Amino acid sequence: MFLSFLTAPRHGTQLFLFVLGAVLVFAAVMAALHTLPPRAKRWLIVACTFVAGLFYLLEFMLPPGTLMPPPGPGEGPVTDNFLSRYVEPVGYVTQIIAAVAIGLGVINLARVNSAPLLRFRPGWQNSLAFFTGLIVMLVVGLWRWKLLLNVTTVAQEKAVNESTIGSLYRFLFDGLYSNLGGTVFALLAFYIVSASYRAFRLRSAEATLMMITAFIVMLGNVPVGTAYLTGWIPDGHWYSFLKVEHMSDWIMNTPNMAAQRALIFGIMMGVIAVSLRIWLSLERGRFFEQEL
Amino acid sequence: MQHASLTIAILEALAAFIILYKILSAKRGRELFIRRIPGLAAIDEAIGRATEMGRPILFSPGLAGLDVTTLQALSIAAYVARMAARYNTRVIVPVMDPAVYPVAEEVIREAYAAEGRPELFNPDDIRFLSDRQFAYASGVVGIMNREKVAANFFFGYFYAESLILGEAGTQIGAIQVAGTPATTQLPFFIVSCDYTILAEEFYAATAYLSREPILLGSLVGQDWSKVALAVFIVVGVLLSTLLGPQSPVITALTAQLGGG
Amino acid sequence: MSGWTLATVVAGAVSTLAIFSLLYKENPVYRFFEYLFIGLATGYGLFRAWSDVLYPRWWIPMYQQGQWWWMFPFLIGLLYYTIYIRKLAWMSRLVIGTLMGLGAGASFQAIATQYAPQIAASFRPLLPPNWSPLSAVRGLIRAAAPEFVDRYVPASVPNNLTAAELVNNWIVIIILLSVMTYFFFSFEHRSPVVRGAAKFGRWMLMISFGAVFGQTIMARMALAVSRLWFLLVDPRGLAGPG
Amino acid sequence: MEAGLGSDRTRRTLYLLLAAAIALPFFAKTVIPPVVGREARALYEAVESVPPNKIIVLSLEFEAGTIGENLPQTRALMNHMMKSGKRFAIMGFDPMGPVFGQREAEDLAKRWNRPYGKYWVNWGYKTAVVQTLKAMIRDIPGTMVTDHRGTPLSKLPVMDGIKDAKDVGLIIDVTPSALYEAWMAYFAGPGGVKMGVAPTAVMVSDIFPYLDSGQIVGMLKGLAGAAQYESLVFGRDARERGITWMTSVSMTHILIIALIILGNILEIAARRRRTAT
Repeated sequence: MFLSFLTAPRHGTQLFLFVLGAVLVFAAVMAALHTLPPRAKRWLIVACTFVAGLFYLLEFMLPPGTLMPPPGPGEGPVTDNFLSRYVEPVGYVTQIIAAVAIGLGVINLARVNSAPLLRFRPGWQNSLAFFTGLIVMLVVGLWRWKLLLNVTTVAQEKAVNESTIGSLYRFLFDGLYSNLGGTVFALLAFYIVSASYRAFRLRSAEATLMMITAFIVMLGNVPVGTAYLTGWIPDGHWYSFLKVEHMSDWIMNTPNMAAQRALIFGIMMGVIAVSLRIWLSLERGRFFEQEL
Repeated sequence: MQHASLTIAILEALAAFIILYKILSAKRGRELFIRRIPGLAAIDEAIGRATEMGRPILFSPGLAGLDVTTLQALSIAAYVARMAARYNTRVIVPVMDPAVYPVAEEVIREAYAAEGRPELFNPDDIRFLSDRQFAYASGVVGIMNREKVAANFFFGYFYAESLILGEAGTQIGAIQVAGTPATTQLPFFIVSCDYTILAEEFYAATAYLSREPILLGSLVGQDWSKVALAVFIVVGVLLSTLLGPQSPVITALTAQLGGG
Repeated sequence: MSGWTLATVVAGAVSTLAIFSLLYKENPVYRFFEYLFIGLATGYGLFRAWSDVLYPRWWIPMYQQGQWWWMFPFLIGLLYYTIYIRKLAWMSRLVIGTLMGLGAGASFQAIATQYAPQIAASFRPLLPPNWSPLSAVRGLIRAAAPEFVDRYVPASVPNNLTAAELVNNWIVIIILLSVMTYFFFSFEHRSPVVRGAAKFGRWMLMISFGAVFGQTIMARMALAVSRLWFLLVDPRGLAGPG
Repeated sequence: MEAGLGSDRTRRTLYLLLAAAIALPFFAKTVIPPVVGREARALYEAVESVPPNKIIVLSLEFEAGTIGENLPQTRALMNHMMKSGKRFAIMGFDPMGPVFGQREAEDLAKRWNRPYGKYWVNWGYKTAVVQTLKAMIRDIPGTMVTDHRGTPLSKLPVMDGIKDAKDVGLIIDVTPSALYEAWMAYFAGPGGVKMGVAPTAVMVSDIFPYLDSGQIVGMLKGLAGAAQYESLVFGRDARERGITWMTSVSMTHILIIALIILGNILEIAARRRRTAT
């Protein structure tokens, strides 16, 4: 009975009261926990981490049907265990917590950029650019989102995109943001060209082996390599292996594949080890150890 | 598979048991041996170089969120910060993920405190630049040039921007050491850094550096689990050779392991 | 082309050239656009967090469907901000610890589904199955325990493996075990076999990194090609498709 | 402080050389048709074999930085799906991926006459990767709730009969990062769904073990993969964007190989001169 009272949806002032109640209850619980001695707080963190880890671990390890009613007549075999139906809600809750945490980084960026602006130190115009970019994109983005909220037909959407807000948003998003992001990446190609001439030295036999393999793979990827360099070698003979794309194909599918697989097995054991340490709060050192 | 098959449960339980056993014996004080990977000498040399030139060190803990790799990168950052604190050299830590920011700040603050130099720690040296990959990379390049850093450390998980970081560091003549499990970025770190710690050696570096019983134990445990896995694969190969790849034993094992 | 589209194209060209100006040298124009980019990126991340997560997942269920209990995840998220209050900072570690516990627990399934099939894919035959000595061995086993044998040791085994596949199987197994040996840390590589295997493993890693290097070059070039294409051939594209 | 690469003159000439190697082929008439690799053909067949009662999920995880590679891949895949009338859904774990995908799809929808909501849908940007993927196995409409505009999915005919992982014929992840691993570990693996991947070329080498074990059925290797897929969809003499750009990419590769060899020759010569004096 009490449970159904709690889970009944609330609207209007009732909703406001219940939300307020939730905040008060949450604050009370956190205040109570705050009075705990440091050892108990540390134990609470360890316990929460353990239970959180145990949830997904058990949900995966327990065979289907554990603690579940047997399948009724005509129903297929049960594929879940008693924890499986909580996987989705846990997913939604984590999404909300992660979204709320995004503000954390913004506060830090604002802190770092406000100093030059307030004290008018050199480079203040850069911090001004930062804040203008942030606020304008946020306001215009949310305003356009609000306009698009109850739009369903394509015509309505077209109207919003053509409106001043829609055009301003495209100016910020397509004009500035996408081009800035895309070009930062394109710089890499230019860095590689100068590095090719100045940094990629065949210092050792290993570097030479790496570079020869790189040349084969590069030529195998591009039409100029496949068409002109070894295009004249006919297919279908044992020596057609010398065609650049076949050599590159073999390098990728055999030696590269085997070496990458060995790396995978290493990473596999590494992930087991570190997951155990986090889950059982064995992870001593730096972050986890100081007093509370 | 939605739920673990018997073979998977046994394999993971066996690996977990070996690793936990080694961790607990390390905690009880048993001496565990790890060979010194060459990359570590490079880290010490780089810090020494920065202190001689009296210019700051930059340590990027990578672009992954608050996960396994970033935590290990931060324990290397702690080692670097403790060495830097001894010679009062600044360590700048640009961060890309809001969740990593508080952890990084704690780690560096605690490292300076552990060396008895809490006053040296400057919270503004821990900087969240942006949660967008290339805004972060260009921000780090900006810091390198403006602060004229002497040594760069790139530890953690990196993506395409690894060359931007390595290249910009080479330009300003900084000594650079990198270590990442991101195999796709290793060729570029190998090319533009003075030394690169390869894939798993990244985890061996943290275990060796910190001599932490937990890390040592888990690394030795991982080694033995990998030996067990290698033996299991050799047995599988022999069975596949003797009985043929389509034999019931092999097809059953493959199905149990979730194979295609 | 409407006034706004022209303005967007000009903004696109100016931004592209401003970032490319770093190639000439670090300059105030580049730095201005760098900070503008970080600001836009942060603003964009914030508004998407609201429009794509908090609104559909939190605001609608709570304010429109009246499920008031969705306030709790929001409050738990707020605990992150206790990092700024020294005395309450332990609460932020409570949330971080719980989220990391979830991540650690989930990784056991990730390992099973992502990495375990790699073990099965390594069981490759090194000899043609119907090779006479192998058939002889199988015959011996069949003679020794017939009832056990029927299920596991087939009488005849088709040889559908070409010579090339067998050679490749040998190469894959040898490289796999050598590279694994390179990454053994808990004992010194003293015996010549182990040292040789580790050395060979490191060489094979270099081939694999060469492959990675070659692929990466193409990736980078493609990005520069698209930038110059929009600047030189199709400036209209600077304002985004459609 | 000079942010360039050492001595200016050499650096700027190298940059101009690259710009020329890229720009000149833009105006070349002839285009060299690509050789189609085995991974691109496998992905083409995987898309072809998806039955009409199942949907293809096209997850776009890229941002502005890698549109040079990921956009031609997305465009080539969408051309194929719309040409053969396959049902597909766009989504992404990066806010910008689905936005780029939406614009490309609207552009192509006119070309192939495939209206939104009937043949394709956009589920929009999602956060918390692991939890979303695990939840999608059981209940896709419940996890997605609405499309990117807020229209309830129940109103869109393309979603008819789409309940959980069994109704997904193929998942293709277009990504510049290792997010495909999460798709493999928390959705394709447990849900038993066939998976293809279109990574930036940087990620290609990592993926071969998963092709070998069958966990991934096909792959587009960066821009080269997009060009190869275009020649499969439009035939050998297609002039789509991927193929035209690959001519420039070819020229840059020749330039880089030449520079590496030249750089090393000059280095050896300089070293010999130094030891000689």
